[in-house]
Amino acid sequence: MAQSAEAKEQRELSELSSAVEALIFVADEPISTRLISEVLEEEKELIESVVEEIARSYDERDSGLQIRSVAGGWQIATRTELHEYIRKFLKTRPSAKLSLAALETLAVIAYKQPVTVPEILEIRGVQSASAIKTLLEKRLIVTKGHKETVGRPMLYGTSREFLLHFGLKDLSDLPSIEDFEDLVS
Amino acid sequence: MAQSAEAKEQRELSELSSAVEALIFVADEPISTRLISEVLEEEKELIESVVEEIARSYDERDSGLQIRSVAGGWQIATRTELHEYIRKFLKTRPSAKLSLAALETLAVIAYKQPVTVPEILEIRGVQSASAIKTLLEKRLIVTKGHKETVGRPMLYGTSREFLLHFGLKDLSDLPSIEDFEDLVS
Amino acid sequence: MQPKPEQYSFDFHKETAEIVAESRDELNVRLGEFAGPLDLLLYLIRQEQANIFDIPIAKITDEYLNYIRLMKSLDIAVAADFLVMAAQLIEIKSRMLLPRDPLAEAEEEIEDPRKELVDRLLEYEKFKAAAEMLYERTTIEQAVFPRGRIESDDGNSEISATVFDLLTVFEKVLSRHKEEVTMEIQREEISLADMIRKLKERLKMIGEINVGEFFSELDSRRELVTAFVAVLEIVRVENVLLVQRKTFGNIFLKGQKEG
Repeated sequence: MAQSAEAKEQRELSELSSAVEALIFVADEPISTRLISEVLEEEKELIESVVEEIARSYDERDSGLQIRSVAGGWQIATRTELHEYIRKFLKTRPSAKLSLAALETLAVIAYKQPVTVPEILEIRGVQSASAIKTLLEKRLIVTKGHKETVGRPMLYGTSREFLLHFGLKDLSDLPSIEDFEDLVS
Repeated sequence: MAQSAEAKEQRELSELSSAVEALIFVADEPISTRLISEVLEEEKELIESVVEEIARSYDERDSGLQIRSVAGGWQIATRTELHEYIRKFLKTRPSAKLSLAALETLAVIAYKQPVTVPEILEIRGVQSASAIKTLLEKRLIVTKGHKETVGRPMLYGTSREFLLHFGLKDLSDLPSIEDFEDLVS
Repeated sequence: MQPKPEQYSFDFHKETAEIVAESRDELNVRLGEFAGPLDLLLYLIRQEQANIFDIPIAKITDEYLNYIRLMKSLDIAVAADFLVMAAQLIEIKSRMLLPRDPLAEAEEEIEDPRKELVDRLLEYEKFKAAAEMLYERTTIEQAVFPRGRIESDDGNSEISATVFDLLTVFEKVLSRHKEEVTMEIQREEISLADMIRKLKERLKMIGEINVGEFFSELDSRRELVTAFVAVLEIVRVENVLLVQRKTFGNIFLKGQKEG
């Protein structure tokens, strides 16, 4: 009896694991632990450990795929070291990267958000208008309301797209800005 | 010596297997053995056996996914027995996403609220009935009583959900065109 | 005013800038790669192998000004921000040359005129390093691919919009609306006299006009009203008949033979 109950639990865990894997695969964007737990009606903690177990099994069996945590959710994606084969097949080239000005502006926004245009100017020492426009168009940044000072300037912050684009779990995944001090001088 | 050659072969086989799995994964359509063998520059027979090996490993580890042979090619898909979970997920998929028509209608409502259907028609120049229905269903807009004119048409405005979704504190947080004036130039 | 195009790829690992270049074009590109005056200053300081906490301000200022002159001689638009920095450098340089106040206490700490600039450079350099980190992350991210399309993706060609999208879409709708309105106004400028003239010219050319078809060529209500009045007027004043050959059939305007 006890054995069969255990067997049942075992079976259920493996079914749960299959369902979790299938949901991560089907979702067209990173899917959060919360959403998986809602759909499968299971505790978030359990889901979390199941996902981690699946991710580990991907690593162990030398899969071409990986389960990664990005933009607050889970995603199945190919492994970096296979990019040449995939590019060859998809016939794509790495897409145009952001300009230095845009990257600097984005770095300031990422670390200082919510931040206004004059504040960005203060740090970069140069107008950033066209960089901000590019970043808005690429949806890497979003407006975050107005700052309650003279002129009510627009506030900017990073978007979910930003996390996706740079493969970050969340904003706390960014290295601390103070860590870059060591590199200076 | 012999052992190291064998180890090398082993490594290569596992890399080949990863690459095959990754290619099947990124392909939009079922990918044929021939195409895989062309991209990876390997014999078709070898690719065939590698794919079969991968498919077997999916089955053995109770994965939520399977490798299927369909329409003359290989495809990764979820297991049929999980379709209920998947259907449930697809239904709850938080559709923050909007068609262009719905987005246009939402923009007009956001900036002109409270506003009636004829007024939206006047501005957009196209019927917006189905877009309004979608927006009501997604709870991005709500009715705001009747306008006291002929026919007492319904007035629409944005909802609390709308503010949450776009990360706005209140409606005064909505940017105006003046806010982006500096960016245009 | 922006001296650099926004969308070209940039290699952080390449030496950022070199004044010596083979051709004018090459020089142009390299000069344009400075993200701003602070970036240029950092580069010059590094070139001099100077300590950032003890910048040889006279030398750096001269080199900075040389750079600006070079950019101008090559017709590269020098952003105002570069000129602002030039003025600041000159100001610091002159303050450094001022003799110390002999009445001041020897021990009294006098703030170094360079301090503010150094603080800005240090702060800026952190973000420059952060930008480099972002750049490296993109390189890694571009090597990771999501799955291909599957069936359940179908019918999901929708946009996840931001507030910026909301505004730009609204602006687009408004300008489309404005265009329509102006077009309408232009068309509506046709007067009753013009409309009558138009009808008469066409009658002269083709003998008879299908009134229904003529009306359907018109777009606005006001134009329709004008045309309707014009038809009535032409029948009343001119030698023209309205003809309907059968009940509910087409109505024609028909010119009559003189006399």
